Amino acid sequence: MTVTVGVVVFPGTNCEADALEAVTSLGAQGRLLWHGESDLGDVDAVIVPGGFAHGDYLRPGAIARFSPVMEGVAKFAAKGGPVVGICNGFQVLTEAGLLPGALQKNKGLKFLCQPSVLRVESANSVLTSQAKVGDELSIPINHFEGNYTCSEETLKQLQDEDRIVLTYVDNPNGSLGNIAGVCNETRNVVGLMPHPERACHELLGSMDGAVLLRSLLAS
Amino acid sequence: MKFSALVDVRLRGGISDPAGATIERALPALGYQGVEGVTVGKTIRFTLEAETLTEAQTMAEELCESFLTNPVIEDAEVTVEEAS
Amino acid sequence: MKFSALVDVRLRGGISDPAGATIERALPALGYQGVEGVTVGKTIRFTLEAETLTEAQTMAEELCESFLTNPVIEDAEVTVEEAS
Amino acid sequence: MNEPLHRALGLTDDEAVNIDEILDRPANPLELAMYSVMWSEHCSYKSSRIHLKRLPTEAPWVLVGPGENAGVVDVGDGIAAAIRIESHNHPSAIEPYQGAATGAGGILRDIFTMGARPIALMDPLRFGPLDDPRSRWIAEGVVAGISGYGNAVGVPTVGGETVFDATYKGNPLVNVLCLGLLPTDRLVLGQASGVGNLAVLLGNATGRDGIGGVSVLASAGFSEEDDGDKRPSVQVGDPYEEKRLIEACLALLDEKLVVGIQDLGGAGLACATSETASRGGVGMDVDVTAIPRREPGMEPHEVMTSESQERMLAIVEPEVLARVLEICARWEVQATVIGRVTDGGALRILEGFEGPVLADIPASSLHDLAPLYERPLKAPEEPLGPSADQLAAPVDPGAELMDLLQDLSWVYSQYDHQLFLNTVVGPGDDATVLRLKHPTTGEDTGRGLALTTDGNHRWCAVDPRAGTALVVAESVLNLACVGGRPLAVVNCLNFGNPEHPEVMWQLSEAIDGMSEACLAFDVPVVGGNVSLYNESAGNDIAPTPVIGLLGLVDELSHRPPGAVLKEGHRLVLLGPEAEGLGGSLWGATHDAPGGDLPALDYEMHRRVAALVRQLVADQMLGGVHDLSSGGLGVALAEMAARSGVGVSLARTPDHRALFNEGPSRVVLVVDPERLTEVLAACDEAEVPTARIGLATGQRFVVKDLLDLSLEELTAAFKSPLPEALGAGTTNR
Ligand SMILES: Nc1ncnc2c1ncn2[C@@H]1O[C@H](COP(=O)(O)OP(=O)(O)O)[C@@H](O)[C@H]1O
Ligand SMILES: [Mg+2]
Repeated sequence: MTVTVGVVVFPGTNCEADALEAVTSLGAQGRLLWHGESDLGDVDAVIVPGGFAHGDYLRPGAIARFSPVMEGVAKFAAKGGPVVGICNGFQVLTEAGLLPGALQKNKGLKFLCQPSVLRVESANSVLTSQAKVGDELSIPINHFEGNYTCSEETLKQLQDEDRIVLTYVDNPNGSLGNIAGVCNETRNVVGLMPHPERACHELLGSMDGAVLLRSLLAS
Repeated sequence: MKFSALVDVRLRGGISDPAGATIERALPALGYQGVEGVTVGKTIRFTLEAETLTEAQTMAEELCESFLTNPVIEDAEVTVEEAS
Repeated sequence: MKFSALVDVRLRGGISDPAGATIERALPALGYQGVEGVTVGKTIRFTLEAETLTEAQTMAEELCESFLTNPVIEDAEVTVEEAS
Repeated sequence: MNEPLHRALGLTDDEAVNIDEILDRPANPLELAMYSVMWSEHCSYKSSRIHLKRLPTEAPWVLVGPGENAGVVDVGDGIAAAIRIESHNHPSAIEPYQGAATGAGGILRDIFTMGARPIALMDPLRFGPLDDPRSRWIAEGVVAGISGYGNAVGVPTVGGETVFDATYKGNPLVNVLCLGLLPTDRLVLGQASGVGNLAVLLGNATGRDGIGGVSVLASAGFSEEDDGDKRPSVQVGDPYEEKRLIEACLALLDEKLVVGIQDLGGAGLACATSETASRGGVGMDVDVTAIPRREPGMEPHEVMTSESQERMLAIVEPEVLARVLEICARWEVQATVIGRVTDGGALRILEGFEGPVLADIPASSLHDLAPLYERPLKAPEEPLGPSADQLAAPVDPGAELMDLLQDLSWVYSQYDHQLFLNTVVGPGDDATVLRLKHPTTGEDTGRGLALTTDGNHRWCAVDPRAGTALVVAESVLNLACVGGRPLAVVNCLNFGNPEHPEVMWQLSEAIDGMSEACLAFDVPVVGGNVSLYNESAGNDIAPTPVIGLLGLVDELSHRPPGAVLKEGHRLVLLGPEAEGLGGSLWGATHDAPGGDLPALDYEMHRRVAALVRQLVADQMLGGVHDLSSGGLGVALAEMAARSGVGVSLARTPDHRALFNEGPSRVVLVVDPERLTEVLAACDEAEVPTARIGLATGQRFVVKDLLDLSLEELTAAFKSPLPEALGAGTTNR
């Protein structure tokens, strides 16, 4: 049976077509979920993709988290449905309280679009189940606000509970603990700043993103 | 009645401030010595309708907490006064 | 002596403020009625070394005009006081 | 006595007389304001139009040539590409961030106006020297502005140029190119037709943005409140509004709901309403009170000439208005009926549709009757300066080579250059390569688009005609290095004050050089932009025509090799011998900007380009890079620094061989096992080759000339921008 992935679209989202292309190339079916509708319909997994929801005005994700679709996403997640927030999607999920922490401006105060190497820290999440701990994946980043920040207690909790799923090998943005991606307690909601959908095609220089998205489709 | 509100948002103590650090780094080359502890925050100003000052204050504070700031990284001070 | 400075930067009147306008448009959906004229500005705080308050004020103002803001689109208010 | 109003508005006495004759009565202030913005140099091209006519613009694949919002070419598989380049030089000099941001916004609207989805931006940038704090302020602001707007609007910036030179101090050049794709059968033109159809204004409310020129008409009080006479001229971009506008407009076009659509750019509503009407051979009634405003108290002339950003004018049939409004509401785009198409050709500005007539002018007169100037031309008498050929050989050629290096990744890493999953070769290489996918179905054609922008003010200062031809040739070779064949040129002509005969001569010569080269390479010019009055402190900038070249990669089954070295590979230099240093980068850094430019042999250049294209397509190369600014030395050093592999070069006669910029030359990096085959292909193509050395190790060595460690070379390449641009800036 083909897996159906719902891809959330807020006004200002711009990576929705890329997410669809990537999951389709991996054999799944994609469907766009308009931000104004809280009913997700029949989807097996949800991606909150990258972009600039509501222009990122005020703070990335600050307005988007109030969209009706986020009620649907929260319910879906509460029932154990796999949800992945990529880049702006990660920011939305932290603002919505589905993931801990916040994404601050990059340390160098510049937008960064460049290759990055990620280390898999935990294979126990919907996004990393098909990877091995210690694997290094080449997946590009593309953000201004990707500097992961949280309180010391939260960091400790994330560490103790093995919820840091991906770290940067060469921390490009100042993230606490080199964190590139984290998951929630039940491990079915994952947020990451790098863009796996940009690394799923030979012509684009890396296929490493497919490892992550395949995990999502298999979960 | 109309009130005007000012929300003064700053990064919480202990949270690194890349914008402030960048300014601070650049200053010596321009001939400004002795400038330190640069921090960058934001302000949000608006007017709102309410019956009383207390009501306006409560509303502005709630808006601030639920929406205008992210408590993980930001603190804010809310000032409300009758609009002129 | 040490002084602390606060630079309160706002877009000049008439200059469009997309961030403010977007926040304002979003508010009714969050259940906040009657909020208007939302504008977003920024603040820069720092300490500086100077001999006198006047010197500190002059220095902060110059810094503000030549570096921290672009007077073509931004207005700023500079407040300097002795650091505690 | 006060200055007459028309002069205050920037119209000459002759132009004012002309206007009164067109109207057959004295123009009122609102009408004068509209003529003044429409007949400005910026909108009317009054100094350049007679020269631009000499450009070759036709080819079987050209669907729309110059004159429309964008040029459009057929790229096969039912797909058309829309392309256009614009300058935003002057706004960027005053407010770099917003100047650049609104430049990007404006060029995007030109593209989706044609029914195309914008898929790529390019940003050829030129700034004053890095040791000037204000130039750094401008550079940082401009890059942040392109980044802030382009990334947020969701269109990748996939390439460009970055040049620092004293000629741009005080007058930066911020050019922006946009490429879009549309299904060939969806082409729409910016015209109104059908009497009774409605003109619907989409997007932002109108404020007093960019009305600098006509602010003399503003009533007192406005300028009292603050003395900011510059204030109204600064426009602020809102990429979020633009993103929604793009989606809404493309949705309207998908459902075939518009008869015509036009962006609002320079001269705002005055331009958009008159242009759509005159293109359609109709008239239009505009209710000025219907236009949504951002500020209270705006007067009709302000509303009609405002350059507020992120607005579009759609012409729709009344029956579909409801659906149009529905789609706009979904995307949270404000949509307001502001006008009606009429017959007779008059553009009337009304206070309420049934209210008093505030202006009544023949719509077409704002365009077709705009003045045309044949300004005097004169070749400069003084030579440009000494030639680098007369300079003594450098004592330390290694140090001089390192001085010429500049890694531009500080700039382009701030741009999303990967969105849409098309970018096979991104910024940093000779040209960009994008996968060509159908704009509505997403189907991959298996082919690619190649894109490059190039300019060289040093060459054009020495000889604007030959210099411009050399720039076109460089573009052609840049495309060849990624396997692309040229399809269409757009150009942005950045020049000084056209009232100076030397500047007009430069402009005219550059146009002739471009024509000559485009004919030689069989590539049509499908659009462009002219930016004049680029001067500061009384000095004109060096002539800077910028060429944007779009091409096709016929089979995109693998990534082109790129400008890299591979350990153990042989280095082969293709093309004619050259040694003159006239107009070279090395000469310029030694205050010797003059001399003679290297000669361009079109026949040879075509052979070299075709050969390289074929070698890339056949996957015969380990790396490839054409020689441009800084010559062989810089080309090899860039390749070494980027790939971490050193170079061992055979003996070269002297520094000339290293720094000369002769055209039609390319470095090939060849696997020794393939060498015979590659050399045979070169022989067959009748292209001269020289085996110059080996890619190997961790040193950069030119026998008897220089010997550098790869480490220091790499540092010299990587550090200049991050160091200079982190060093502090000032707007003074
Ligand atoms: N402002 C910019 N924006 C994006 N890419 C840029 C910019 N400036 C330079 N680049 C990229 O850097 C690379 C080197 O530029 P350049 O030296 O002009 O190349 P070439 O000499 O081959 O024409 C190109 O790939 C170009 O696209
Ligand atoms: Mg090149």
